[in-house]
Amino acid sequence: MSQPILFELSQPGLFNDYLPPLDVPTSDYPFEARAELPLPELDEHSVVRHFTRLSQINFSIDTHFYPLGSCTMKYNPKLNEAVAAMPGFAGVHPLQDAATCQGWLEVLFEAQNVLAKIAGLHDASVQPLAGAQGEFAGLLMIRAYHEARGEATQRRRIVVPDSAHGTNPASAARCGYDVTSVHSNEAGCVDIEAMRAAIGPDVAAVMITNPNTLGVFETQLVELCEIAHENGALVYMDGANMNAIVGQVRPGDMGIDVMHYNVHKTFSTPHGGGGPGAGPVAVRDILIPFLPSPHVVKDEDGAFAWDFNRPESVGALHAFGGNAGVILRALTYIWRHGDSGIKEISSDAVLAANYILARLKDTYETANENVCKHECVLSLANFKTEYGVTALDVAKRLPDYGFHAPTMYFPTIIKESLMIEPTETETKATLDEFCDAMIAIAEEARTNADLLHNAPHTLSVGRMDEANAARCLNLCWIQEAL
Amino acid sequence: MSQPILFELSQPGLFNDYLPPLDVPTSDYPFEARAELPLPELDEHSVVRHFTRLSQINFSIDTHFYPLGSCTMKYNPKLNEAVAAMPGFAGVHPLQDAATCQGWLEVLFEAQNVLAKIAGLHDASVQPLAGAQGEFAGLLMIRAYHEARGEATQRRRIVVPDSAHGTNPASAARCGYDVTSVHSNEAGCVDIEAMRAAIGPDVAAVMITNPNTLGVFETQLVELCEIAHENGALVYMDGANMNAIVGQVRPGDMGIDVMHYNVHKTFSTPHGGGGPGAGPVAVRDILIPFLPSPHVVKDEDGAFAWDFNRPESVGALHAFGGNAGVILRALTYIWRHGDSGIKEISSDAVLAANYILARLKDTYETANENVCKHECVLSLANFKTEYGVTALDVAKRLPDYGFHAPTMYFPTIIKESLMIEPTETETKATLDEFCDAMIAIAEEARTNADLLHNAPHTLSVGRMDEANAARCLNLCWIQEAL
Amino acid sequence: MSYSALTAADRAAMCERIGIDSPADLFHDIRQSLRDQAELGLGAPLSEMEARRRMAKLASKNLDFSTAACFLGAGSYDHYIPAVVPALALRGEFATAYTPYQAETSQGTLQVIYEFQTLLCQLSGMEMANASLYDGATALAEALIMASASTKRDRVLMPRAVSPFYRRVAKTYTQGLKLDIEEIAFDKGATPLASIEEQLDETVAAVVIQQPNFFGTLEEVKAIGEAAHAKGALLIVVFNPATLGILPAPGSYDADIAIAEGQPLGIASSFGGPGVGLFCCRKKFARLAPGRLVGTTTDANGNPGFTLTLQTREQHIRREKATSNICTNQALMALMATIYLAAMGKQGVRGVAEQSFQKAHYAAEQLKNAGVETLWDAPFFHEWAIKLPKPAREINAMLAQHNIIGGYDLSRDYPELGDAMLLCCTEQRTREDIDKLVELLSA
Amino acid sequence: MSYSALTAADRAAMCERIGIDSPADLFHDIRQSLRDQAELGLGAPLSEMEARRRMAKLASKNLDFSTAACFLGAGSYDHYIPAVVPALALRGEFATAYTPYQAETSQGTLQVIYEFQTLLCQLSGMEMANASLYDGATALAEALIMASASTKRDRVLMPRAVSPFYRRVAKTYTQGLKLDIEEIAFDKGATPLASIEEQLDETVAAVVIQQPNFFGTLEEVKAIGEAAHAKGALLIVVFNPATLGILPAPGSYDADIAIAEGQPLGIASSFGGPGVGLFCCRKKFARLAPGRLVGTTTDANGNPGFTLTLQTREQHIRREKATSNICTNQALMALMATIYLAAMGKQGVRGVAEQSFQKAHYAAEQLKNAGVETLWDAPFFHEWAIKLPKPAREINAMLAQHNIIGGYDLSRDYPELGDAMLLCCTEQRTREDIDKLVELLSA
Ligand SMILES: Cc1ncc(COP(=O)(O)O)c(C=O)c1O
Ligand SMILES: Cc1ncc(COP(=O)(O)O)c(C=O)c1O
Repeated sequence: MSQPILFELSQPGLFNDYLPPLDVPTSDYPFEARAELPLPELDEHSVVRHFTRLSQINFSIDTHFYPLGSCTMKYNPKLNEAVAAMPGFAGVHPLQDAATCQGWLEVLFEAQNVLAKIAGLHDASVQPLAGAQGEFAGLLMIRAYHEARGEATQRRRIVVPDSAHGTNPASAARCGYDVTSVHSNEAGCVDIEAMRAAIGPDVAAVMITNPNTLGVFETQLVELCEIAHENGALVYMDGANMNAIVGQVRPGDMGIDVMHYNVHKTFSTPHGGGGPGAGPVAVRDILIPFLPSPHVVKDEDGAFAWDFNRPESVGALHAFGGNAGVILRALTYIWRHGDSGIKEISSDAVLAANYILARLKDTYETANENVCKHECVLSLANFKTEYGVTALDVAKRLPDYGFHAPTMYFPTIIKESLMIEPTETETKATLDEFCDAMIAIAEEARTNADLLHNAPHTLSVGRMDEANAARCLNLCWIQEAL
Repeated sequence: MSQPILFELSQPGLFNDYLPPLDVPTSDYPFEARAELPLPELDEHSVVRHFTRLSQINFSIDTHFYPLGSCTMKYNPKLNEAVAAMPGFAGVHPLQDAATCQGWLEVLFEAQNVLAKIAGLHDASVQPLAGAQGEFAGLLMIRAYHEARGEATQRRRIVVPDSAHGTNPASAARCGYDVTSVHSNEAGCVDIEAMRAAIGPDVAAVMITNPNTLGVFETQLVELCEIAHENGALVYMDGANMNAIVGQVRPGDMGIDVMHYNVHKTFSTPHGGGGPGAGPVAVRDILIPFLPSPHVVKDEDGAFAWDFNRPESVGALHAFGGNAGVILRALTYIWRHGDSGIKEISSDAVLAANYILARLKDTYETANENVCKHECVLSLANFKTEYGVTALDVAKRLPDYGFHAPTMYFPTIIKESLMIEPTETETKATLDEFCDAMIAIAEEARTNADLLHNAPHTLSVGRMDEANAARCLNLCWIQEAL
Repeated sequence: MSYSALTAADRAAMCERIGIDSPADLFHDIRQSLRDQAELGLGAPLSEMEARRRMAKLASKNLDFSTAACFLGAGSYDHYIPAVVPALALRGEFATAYTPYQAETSQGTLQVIYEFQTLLCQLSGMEMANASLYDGATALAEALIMASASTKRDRVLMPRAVSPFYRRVAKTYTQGLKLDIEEIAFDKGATPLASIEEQLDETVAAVVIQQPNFFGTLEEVKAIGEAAHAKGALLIVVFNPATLGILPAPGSYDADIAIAEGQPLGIASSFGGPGVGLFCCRKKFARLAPGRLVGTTTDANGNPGFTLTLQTREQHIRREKATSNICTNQALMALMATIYLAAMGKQGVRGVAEQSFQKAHYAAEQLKNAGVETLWDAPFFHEWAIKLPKPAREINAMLAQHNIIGGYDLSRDYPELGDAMLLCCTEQRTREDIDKLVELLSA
Repeated sequence: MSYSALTAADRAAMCERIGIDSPADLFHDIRQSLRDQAELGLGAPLSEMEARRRMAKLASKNLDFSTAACFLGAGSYDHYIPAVVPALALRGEFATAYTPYQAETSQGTLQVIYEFQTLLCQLSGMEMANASLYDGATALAEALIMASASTKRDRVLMPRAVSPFYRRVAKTYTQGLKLDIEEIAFDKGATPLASIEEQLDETVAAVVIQQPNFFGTLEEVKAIGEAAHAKGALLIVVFNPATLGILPAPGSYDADIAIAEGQPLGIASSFGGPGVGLFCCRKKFARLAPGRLVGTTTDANGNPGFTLTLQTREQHIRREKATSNICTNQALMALMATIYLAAMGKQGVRGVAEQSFQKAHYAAEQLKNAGVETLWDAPFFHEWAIKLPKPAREINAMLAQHNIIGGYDLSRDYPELGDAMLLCCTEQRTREDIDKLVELLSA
């Protein structure tokens, strides 16, 4: 059952009286008031029913196992929402005098600290609004660092493995850098010799994802950092996959100079159907002067304040101090765990991924030779050849079994890939049911490929024609259009 | 898709650490601690997913048109929930000293007042917990009234029309009264002559529902009250159907001595899948001394207090002061409406019911000759004879069209009845879609009766075998049972 | 204003279809004189902003648990409510559904109630539970009536150590019925077995015992139950679900009926309601039980599911012969209790009981050391009575100044006890809270 | 503790199946020396009760809108949020879904975004909108970059009357790019057309104008737009959605790109974030636009539905050639804005604009009468600047004592203005609030 579009539910004349009558005398407008305001008109009940119904045709962590690789779709604790909804947090203006928002400043200050600690680095900024902006901020800091050393014009290149997420090269481009993409080795890992060849005096930084997007720990990361540092380049770590190693190893200890977290992954803030997230960056001491502005500081009396006086800072990334409400949730989550809990997260997340790998590797080809970290990658290349069944077909069939699809066709270096990240917050029973479904689907591929080609069969819609959307571009409902 | 039972999701050893470590020294128990505690063990994520999924297999006002007659399934405003969740209301103990809960006492006092006003009566108690308990409280007051006049032993009977809701005779029985059921006339209304015959010096009270359960306004209510009063009996009004007349006429003005409201109907407090409700009773001055205890009073200084010193009171109906949180929501709702809004409720609710009646009366037989009030009653008796299709079949088929069933087989005086109450909070478009579905189903009855006999076809389960549940009684899950 | 979804144009079109000029025509069956009288005097409508503001202002006039440490129990308790409980229970699909009369469209609600019934059996050790009653007090009243109906006897023994609030309601409920409630005095805070035995004979339908009793004292439930059973009387136990993580379950000492207020299970105090009445009993009483029951069954295709069952007990079918007049119950609160028990689980429920017990005992000990005497030396769980040097009201006013909600003034219902107060500790009270209370009470 | 769903027994069984002794074996690829170093120093885990308490204590250290009247705007606003907005937006099915890459399992999210895009077009009068950007400031930065890409020019004219917070971010975003931002001075609180014309030529990619500008002043947007277009430059408008109920829509004066912070649309201030960046433009820029777009399509059976579209613009496909690096956006906030606009509807959106305007003008008038001068006599909407006798910081400290959150200290970004403050009124400020402010400021 599909739900009509909001605008078709509009009835001229309906409104909800949220506002009281005006209690002040009126003045004339010093402008010509707009005549047309073509917004919909609905009673509150229709609004409630509309959005409640729409919500029900979504898959979500709250309703379904959602093993999207590289997305860390773990349980989002309800406590975090209760905390964020406290009037003492929700109803505070970002520009209030520091004396009237000490609680908030302390939250951000504490978050800066714990995020630096988890990274094994020296300070952190919680201003970046998502992973991509964290990358951007990190690269700007690297740029500023080189500039301070008079090497900015010399260092024009960023080296990125070909398995990297698209935001890495895109963020580098946003800083005006040229991107050098380096091939991975057969195992999908950094090819240390290719890297050595690519890194020279014109390189500003290497961007590395660890564990990488195949879910494999880059064992030669320490060497890579050494090579980079010998060449005067810094190393940026994309921390999207921190759920695999958080508490087990600190990136700073491996030689990483700057990294971002995706708190909407590792630290369980809800992904919201696409956002908001937060992409705090942690840095080594040499980069502290360049951290985004403002930064939260604590004075000798224990009072917290915004520090805008940061002459070497790369500047501001947000009108105010970032997605504070997201950081608040993440801090709540980190405090809930403490050292021991944080370690348990990665241990169980990795265990779950390896369990899936163990259960599926006889049925599907896999990109992971030995153990994986938080996710494993399957390849449907042989299914495509033999049965004409693609990764897409399997991804579209899984929802019929009550599971969200894995990430598909990423990393691009694996053909017909499905990247499965179970996280630590699924029961073994769920993992088993998922594996059973995957095995059943493999059987369907052999015996009834069309069942897969035509999947899904049980959702509010059948398989969507994405190409058609781009061909007949319709981004905005117009009365006549329907 | 059905959801496994909670207990099957249990995994020994799982728990959620809500509690901090104990921060005080321990003492020995002065009893032998229980050894077995066979409660389930789940991680929080499994709890969330379980109940979220269960919620989705429910029909509700938030998701579906829910035209259950006599239930007034109107929109439940979200504001009311926000108010009830305020810590200053939710986190208050009922036994706090009055000085520390003046806000709550004022809420209850105001509710007593506005409910008396809407009834056109002189005071009200907000203690009764639902309609049935309101009836019970009202009849106890009537009993106390007669006792005070020395007529308690003489007046042993309560007269109730046969169209009354089951709680009316049941509540009378709970007061130790004998129940005299009086037949309605052909129009389904009170037969004034039969009533006159039934009312004598041994009658304590007449219970009357107005509009009655056919959705018809009892035009002879004033006369009925006069007859009762002439005979020394009082008149109780079941106010479950107040949505039809609220603001249009005050029961007190018609001669009613005491009535209850179902605030979970008329005043939009959520029905919660069966409760909680509240059944405040409003009374004429002669009954004030007998109101339940405690009652909320206001002293000369404007301070509010519980009054327990009510020697003639019928006593307490609840450990504390009733479902205060429900009354709070109702008061919020009433304040939102004011006089003009309250009138609009009944006007639109009655209009909607008559519109449905007008649209369906050519297709279905109806119990309503002329206009109805907030609900209309159809009879499937002729369908049963002609096509073997019953009210049950139609009720079970409607969900396939996305609508909840009407109330069926009530009032019992109409054969194969379907009682449809749309309320004022549905759009005309929804009313039309519902009528279209009803007309389509009538056509199905003619052409494909089995489609109806086997309905529903699109829900999480097919038609349930209720008789089997009573035959093989299973009220509690036991490990071995599955 | 109203929440009406009709526009002026809709109204006109609908009137036309009905064949009337205006909606007022639909009220012509009500005499004009009556309609003219119907001025309600409620004032002008409030916008949502105004209504919320007015309510927020009233809320601010209450001292609440978010800023005050509550040592008040006596039937309503400040236990911790995990964030997950309201987050799930208030979902619209649960909150805005009606009673699940139509099983097919209500499987969510029905399964929850079945799980609730089961959880209560697990917690109480009883064989069956119903879908809820109004509150603990009315649950006790229903238990008395059911006991009388099943034994066909009409005397009930009711210790004064049972909550006075419950006894008040039991009195209200039985005033029109042939059912005599006889009070049993207490001694040193507990109900003497001998006093019960004295009154017990073959005309007694049931003996009521509250465990722990209103004073927090632990009663000799086993012996009292045996005495009752020896005379063919039923044992009705009033329990507190928050104690059953460690306290023996009523089923373990052979209760016939066990009832309680379920508010401690994840439900806000909310000035006393809505809470939820828990009603458990032996399975043989199923056909006499009040309220709704959910059972398992199968659908037309043989698939399992849930439905209301034994409805022939109920008022909508049996009318004046019904086992009770209850219709609407406290289903949403039963859902909250269900989610609470599922989330807390075995360990959490045990932890709440343990911590409540230990904190109360620490507090009692500290008070004693500071010179504040307990009223009796009886064994207790997490509530206990202390002697006061002046009226409880005055003490509580002083405590409120320090953001402490003090105990229940026992002199209200037990004047013979003099100035005394019933204190309570739940897991929510920190050592700091307790130390502060001790300091203030001993000052 | 963690939210892990695995038991010890599960772990053992899983290890066995994998063929390892313990989960630690899965980390052997990490050098032991590194693992030994990984002491985080975060301390012990906090139970839910402790974590909530600690956070509640921190929250209590902030002065918030529930007890204080807020006259602070400058980019974040205290507008009324109908109860329906959080009640619906926080539903788990919305909040815990990922980006709707899989269209079939994400129709709820996708339809919401399509409705969001449409509502923004209706409100702004623009031809298309994207699925959201991070915030207003980054939306402006993206607009500059897109304008430069589409015009192939690299100068942008940026009035100083545009929010200094936005200008800061624009500077950050363009530091590595070939894009010069040239500031235009203001005069009497507004941007002189002449100053813009002076700098305008065929090398200018875009002229930015904020309407109302940072000082609340209404700019000559139409003339400025015409001037820009005459030179082939784009007009980028920074708008405030809460004003558009009555203020002419950017589309009506021919904006090419119109961006805004969407926080006023039903989103809590939350110390500045998360809010939502609104990005609207001409349809011809669709292939250059940053961020996600949702379009309509059909499924295999020809039924209508929604999907992400034009993904080839995005980083996950185009990598370093993408139109932007943005991936995660602010979808949940876009949902809140969607629900807000649906619930407020035409009349509500107009009412908010009207009341904000009128209350600000009443306040300005009352202040003037009380001797508090406005900085300029320029026409304004609901924010305006006043002169102060002493530093804003001191005034605000005094106001905070009276539970008033005072205005923005203009001397921070505009020292040349001396002691001055930017005030704001929304529909939330009552006449009583305003009168109290006037009294305190004129005392
Ligand atoms: C490996 C990797 N890097 C970077 C990102 C970008 O993070 P965000 O979406 O928070 O901007 C993602 C997110 O999908 C990712 O998976
Ligand atoms: C006409 C009528 N009277 C009384 C009642 C009983 O009210 P309650 O369920 O609130 O006890 C109802 C409820 O269904 C009813 O419809």
